[in-house]
Amino acid sequence: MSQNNQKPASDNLVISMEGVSKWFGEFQVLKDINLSVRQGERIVICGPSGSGKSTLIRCLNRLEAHQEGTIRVDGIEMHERMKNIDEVRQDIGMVFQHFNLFPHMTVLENCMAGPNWVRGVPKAEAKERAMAMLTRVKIPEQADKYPSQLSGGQQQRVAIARSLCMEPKVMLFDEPTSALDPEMVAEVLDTMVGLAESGMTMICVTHEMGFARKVGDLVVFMDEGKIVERNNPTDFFDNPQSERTKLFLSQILSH
Amino acid sequence: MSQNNQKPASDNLVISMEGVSKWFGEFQVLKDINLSVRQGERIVICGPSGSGKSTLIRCLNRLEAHQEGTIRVDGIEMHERMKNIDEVRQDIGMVFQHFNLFPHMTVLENCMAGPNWVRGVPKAEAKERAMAMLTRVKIPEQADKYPSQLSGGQQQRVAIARSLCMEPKVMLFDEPTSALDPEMVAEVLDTMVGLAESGMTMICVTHEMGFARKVGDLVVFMDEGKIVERNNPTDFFDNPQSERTKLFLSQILSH
Amino acid sequence: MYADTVIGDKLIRKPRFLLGLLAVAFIAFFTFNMADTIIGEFLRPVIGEPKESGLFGRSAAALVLAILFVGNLFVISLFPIKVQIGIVWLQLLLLFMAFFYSFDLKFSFIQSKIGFMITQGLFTTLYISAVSIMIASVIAIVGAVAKLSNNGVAFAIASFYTSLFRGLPLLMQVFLIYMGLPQIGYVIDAVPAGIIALSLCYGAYMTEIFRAGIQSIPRGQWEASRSQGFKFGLTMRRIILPQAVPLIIPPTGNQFIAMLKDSSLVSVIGVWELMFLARTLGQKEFRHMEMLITAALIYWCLTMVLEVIQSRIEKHYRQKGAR
Amino acid sequence: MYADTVIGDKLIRKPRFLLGLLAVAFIAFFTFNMADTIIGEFLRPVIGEPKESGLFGRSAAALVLAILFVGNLFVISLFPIKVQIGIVWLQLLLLFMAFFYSFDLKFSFIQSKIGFMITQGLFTTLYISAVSIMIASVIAIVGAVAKLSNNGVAFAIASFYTSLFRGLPLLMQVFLIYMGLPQIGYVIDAVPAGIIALSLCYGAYMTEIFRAGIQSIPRGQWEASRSQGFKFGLTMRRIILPQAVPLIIPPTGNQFIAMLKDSSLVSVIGVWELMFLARTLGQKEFRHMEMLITAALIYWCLTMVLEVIQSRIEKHYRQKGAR
Amino acid sequence: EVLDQIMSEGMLTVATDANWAPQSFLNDDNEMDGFDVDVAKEIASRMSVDIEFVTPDWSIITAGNWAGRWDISVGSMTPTTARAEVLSFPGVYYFTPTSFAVHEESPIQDKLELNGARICATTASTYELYLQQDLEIDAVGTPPFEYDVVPGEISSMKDTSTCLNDVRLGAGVRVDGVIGSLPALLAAKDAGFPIRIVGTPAFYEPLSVAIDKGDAELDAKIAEIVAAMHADGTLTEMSIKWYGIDYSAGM
Ligand SMILES: Nc1ncnc2c1ncn2[C@@H]1O[C@H](COP(=O)(O)OP(=O)(O)OP(=O)(O)O)[C@@H](O)[C@H]1O
Ligand SMILES: Nc1ncnc2c1ncn2[C@@H]1O[C@H](COP(=O)(O)OP(=O)(O)OP(=O)(O)O)[C@@H](O)[C@H]1O
Ligand SMILES: [Mg+2]
Ligand SMILES: [Mg+2]
Repeated sequence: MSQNNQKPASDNLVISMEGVSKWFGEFQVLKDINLSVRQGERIVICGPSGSGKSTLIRCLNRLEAHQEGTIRVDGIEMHERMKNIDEVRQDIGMVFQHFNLFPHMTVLENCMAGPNWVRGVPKAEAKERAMAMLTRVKIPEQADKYPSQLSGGQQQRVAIARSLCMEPKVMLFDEPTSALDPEMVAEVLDTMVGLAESGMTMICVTHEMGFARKVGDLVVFMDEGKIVERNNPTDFFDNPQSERTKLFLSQILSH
Repeated sequence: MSQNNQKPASDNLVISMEGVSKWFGEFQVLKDINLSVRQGERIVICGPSGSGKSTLIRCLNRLEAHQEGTIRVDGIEMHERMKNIDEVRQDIGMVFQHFNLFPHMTVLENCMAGPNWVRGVPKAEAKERAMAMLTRVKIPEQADKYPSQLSGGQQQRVAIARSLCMEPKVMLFDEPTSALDPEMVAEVLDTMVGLAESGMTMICVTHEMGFARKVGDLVVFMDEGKIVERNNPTDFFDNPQSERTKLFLSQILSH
Repeated sequence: MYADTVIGDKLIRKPRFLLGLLAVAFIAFFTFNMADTIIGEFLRPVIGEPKESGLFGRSAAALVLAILFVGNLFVISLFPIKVQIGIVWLQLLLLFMAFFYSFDLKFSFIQSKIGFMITQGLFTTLYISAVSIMIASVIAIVGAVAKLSNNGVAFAIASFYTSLFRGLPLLMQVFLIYMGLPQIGYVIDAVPAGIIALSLCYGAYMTEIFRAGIQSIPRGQWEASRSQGFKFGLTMRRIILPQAVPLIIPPTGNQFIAMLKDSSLVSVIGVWELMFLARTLGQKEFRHMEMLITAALIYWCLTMVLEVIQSRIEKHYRQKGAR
Repeated sequence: MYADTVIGDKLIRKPRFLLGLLAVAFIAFFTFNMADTIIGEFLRPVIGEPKESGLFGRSAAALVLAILFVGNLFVISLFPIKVQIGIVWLQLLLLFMAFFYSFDLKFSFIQSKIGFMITQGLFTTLYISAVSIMIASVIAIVGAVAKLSNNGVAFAIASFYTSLFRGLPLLMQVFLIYMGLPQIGYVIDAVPAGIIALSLCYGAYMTEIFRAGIQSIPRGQWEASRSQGFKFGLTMRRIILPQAVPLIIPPTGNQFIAMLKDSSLVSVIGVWELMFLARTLGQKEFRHMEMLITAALIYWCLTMVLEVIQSRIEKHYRQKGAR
Repeated sequence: EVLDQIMSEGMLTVATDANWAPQSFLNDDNEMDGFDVDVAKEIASRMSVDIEFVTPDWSIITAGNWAGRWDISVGSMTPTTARAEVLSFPGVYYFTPTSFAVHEESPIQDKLELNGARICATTASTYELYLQQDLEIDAVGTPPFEYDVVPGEISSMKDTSTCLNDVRLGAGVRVDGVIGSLPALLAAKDAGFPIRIVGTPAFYEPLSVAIDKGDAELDAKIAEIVAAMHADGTLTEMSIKWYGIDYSAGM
């Protein structure tokens, strides 16, 4: 992959958001978000439903346009007139909340497409890599099925494998374990821990607090479009600052 | 609503499955399933991804046809040539894993349709009931949006509200909290506990062990299409019998 | 469509439905006085001279027909579904042929002409249609993308194009191209003029079809594709269009089938295609009907071949794209 | 279509693209020797007598035109998008009108006939088309459901129907109904015969369109509806069809626009609709072109009105059904 | 029986073309007018009934089996034996000459120079049959003719006006000449088409009233009326009114 872009001023920042705001029509989804992520850092985003978590990470690869503030990925500013959006996106893997698999392609083809079509990896190698990733998420035997023939959890795992096949520099996960059973959750989280240890930069929207504690460098708590609190996991869970966070945590821990 | 159908032989059984098997082509998804649910009972189904949980509950309202064995709901056998499938289905609420909201109708209309169209509830009353249910799942303010404008968790809550509006006798939940944040999970589970206390019969596919412990009368563990273990929650969690269950539980409890 | 897991009782097995059907059939046959037809002849022993049998003969004939009709349906319903389809098709075909036969056609005349109609007429028709539909498809993809783009000039040109070429009668377009191009110095032959006119006209119709197909693919597919860094063209070609195919094929099939027949408009500029020959060959002896029916049957056969091809393609893509 | 959040640089602002465009335009205008046209007249001071200016005149004219063309595009691109669309439409319209004008038409003749064409011709055309498309839609829904059902007889009848009525040329159907029905004892008037033929023919085409639309709705929608106890008809009417509308509307719009013009086929049985009058009124004074162009413009205006209506309906349903 | 019906209803329904000036066309008041129309009106008035016109397509009229929708066709139809299998032709009411025309500036001066040239004709018309040397007209009183022009190539068009438009483009651009009925060619010339008639008429074709087959009474009645119209000069008068020449007698 291309060398990390080491802008002098950015101190190895892979992602930086400064004063980012976004509206859907009248409704402000994101309010003055500031966030920097250094290479290899693992950020966990949590917060109540509708607080703008998905929107935030979708802004990072510009699936959504923000209206105010600046977002930089790898030192490149994401804005309306940028030229190299496709290259930037190749380096940002994304696992969607709704999976968005390609229904007309088999599981294997879903995983091979990216490397083969845009990275120029030869078919045979792309296939090998895809099978390796599918094995990693424990569904190599489903390789020749179409997405519609899979259970919810299986689909989610394909979505993860598809992203990993692109060997991105940053991974964005939008609730990557929502459709999984606890066993599978554990396994997927293990996969993610493995990625984390290999130095991959990750931003993960999740409510798996175990994961946050284990691999998170920073936990960010959002509510109503604002970042309410950010802290390292230990402090976040054991010593939350804001009332809102305390309330949220009390809910999690109580059941 | 119509009186509970009290067949002498069924001992107030609302649902009974006897020797149910089902195949997708060559692949056997359900293997000789036996399960009886009495009125007011709460069953929790768990098990790894792809083990046939969704398929099982989809057989209960005959969204899927089974090939062997008998399924009875309210004493009525579910088979290919039954006459009153629509009446039976009206009494079985279902919350889908993928929500399946009607995209061309607002949230409110989604909730009003069932009572108004098939139960003959007048518009005004249906609306009132819908708003009550939406309030119960904490999204009354989204009533006039279309499903595509909602976040994942919001959509899931609409799906729950829509089912409840039909005031069914039995509720089938297919991972009803998968897209929710912990706070919301707590609230939705509270809603379900409330339903359980009001005597509603429920079958719930979920991995929320807290919920299983709190309200479940019976926990059923499935693997590879078979029911591997069934027990009351306390014994299930504290004293599992089969090796498979132990393995599964160890995964859950470890993170 | 969604095949339900519960099969209702077959209507045809319900005595009440059968009786109702019988009544409806009886009334229908009664209003169309069937005593004058061949049925009347068969019933001669019972009703006497058909022409003079009056109300009695009329109702007897209607009753016999109605019973035959319902009995037939009942018998058919006993067979497996594929056989059912086959039998019904065959019966309808025979009925239809009998209808043609009633026109009192001169078959020797048809026989003497059919060879030329196929070698000259059918060939020209197929050739013109196939070339035109291919050009039209290319125009349609470009047009659909332009109509969906946010480039003002492209949108304006594309929408002007669809509006104009859907708006003008095809005949007019053929004229304008055949007679208008010479005005600006280009004398063009009949066949190319016809192909240009057909391509432009159907391209406009198909632009709308492609647009609808492309628009129907959910946003999530675009996002998944673009977020992996697939460029616009790649996304369109490999992700969007293949999923749109099952939606695009049926109306496109419609257009191709319609074009087979619309290509007959180019006969006004003297291209000897199928319809032209049909209208021409019968002229001398006033045997228009013979020729028209022959042409119609040839068109019909062609259509059936196309329908089979269409359903194959559709099935292929639909299996893949099942959701 | 998916509107990306990144806007590429406008091509028209890139000097290289501009130069390329200029070259292409120059070559195009050069091949169509423009020196003989009015442009040549304007350039007379530079190139002398246009007819004799040879290669020099030809390239001068082409160059001037190419520069005008590219400059025009560049200027247009400076405006906001809505204005761009307006300007381009207007320019194309003028160009097209100029093309018509070049036919040297006698406008007084058009003026004297247009009233009758509209009151008699347009009215008949609209009336026949509107009635027919409504009947066709009803047939199409029934046909689509039958084609998707697992009832063998219904499927066979529906598929025979679509195959036959898409297969036979519309002209043939008009003949068969007009001349065939009398054979079995029913003498039918021209207008009803035309309406029946159009309805049956377009019903067959639209059956395919509706089928594709219904089939495209994901299984989950059926399941959600049926699992609430909604019966088949209710599900179809309230859940499936409304979602299928955005998919069905564009090809249906196509069909209606095509029908406006196909309804001219009923003129063979003596109905005085628009096209019939266009062909007839110009006959005596050899003013065919005048009449055809007038009819074409009337059709075009109608089409534009329909297009606006279509896009309104589509927008309405698409907003609702956004996923 | 058709005759009885006409008389009892007091209405004669006549099928004719509306596309065939000056025989029949829509005039400035958007009503049917022309030579055929006048003939039809005269027939009706001699039967002392009212008249009504319908304008079905040629192919529908010539298919026979009219099912009583209209009673007679006054549409300049050329009777031949083959056609008589389908319709009856009770009375020839005039003959039209068929001629050749070329572009004004064409070097061709006589029809014989058209031998081997590219000539435009209406598809499947008697003109085209003539060019194909396959014309047989066997009605009584038809003047004999010879095939003295053999074209090199026939350009077959839907109607004469399409041919005329091709001729207008210039001599030899698409075609060298056109064959058509003399009255139609003259009318076109009057309307400003740059054409010139060359040579004497190629042949004369008899044109008849037609009725559905199998009605001897009506046949006799029409034949009687047409004969009377010939005899008392009505047809001559009408022909002069519309064509300026008497075509009613032939030659
Ligand atoms: N296209 C849209 N138009 C209008 N409002 C929208 C749109 N998309 C999202 N929203 C609103 O923006 C808010 C944030 O949505 P988002 O999907 O980012 O929430 P989230 O934090 O990811 O929630 P969840 O945990 O439920 O997925 C929600 O209130 C939602 O209703
Ligand atoms: N239409 C189908 N055709 C073939 N196989 C199918 C089909 N639907 C489901 N399956 C297979 O059946 C098995 C059970 O699926 P099911 O959806 O019931 O699993 P599940 O227990 O609900 O899993 P999850 O927790 O991931 O939702 C899976 O292995 C799946 O691949
Ligand atoms: Mg989200
Ligand atoms: Mg499931």
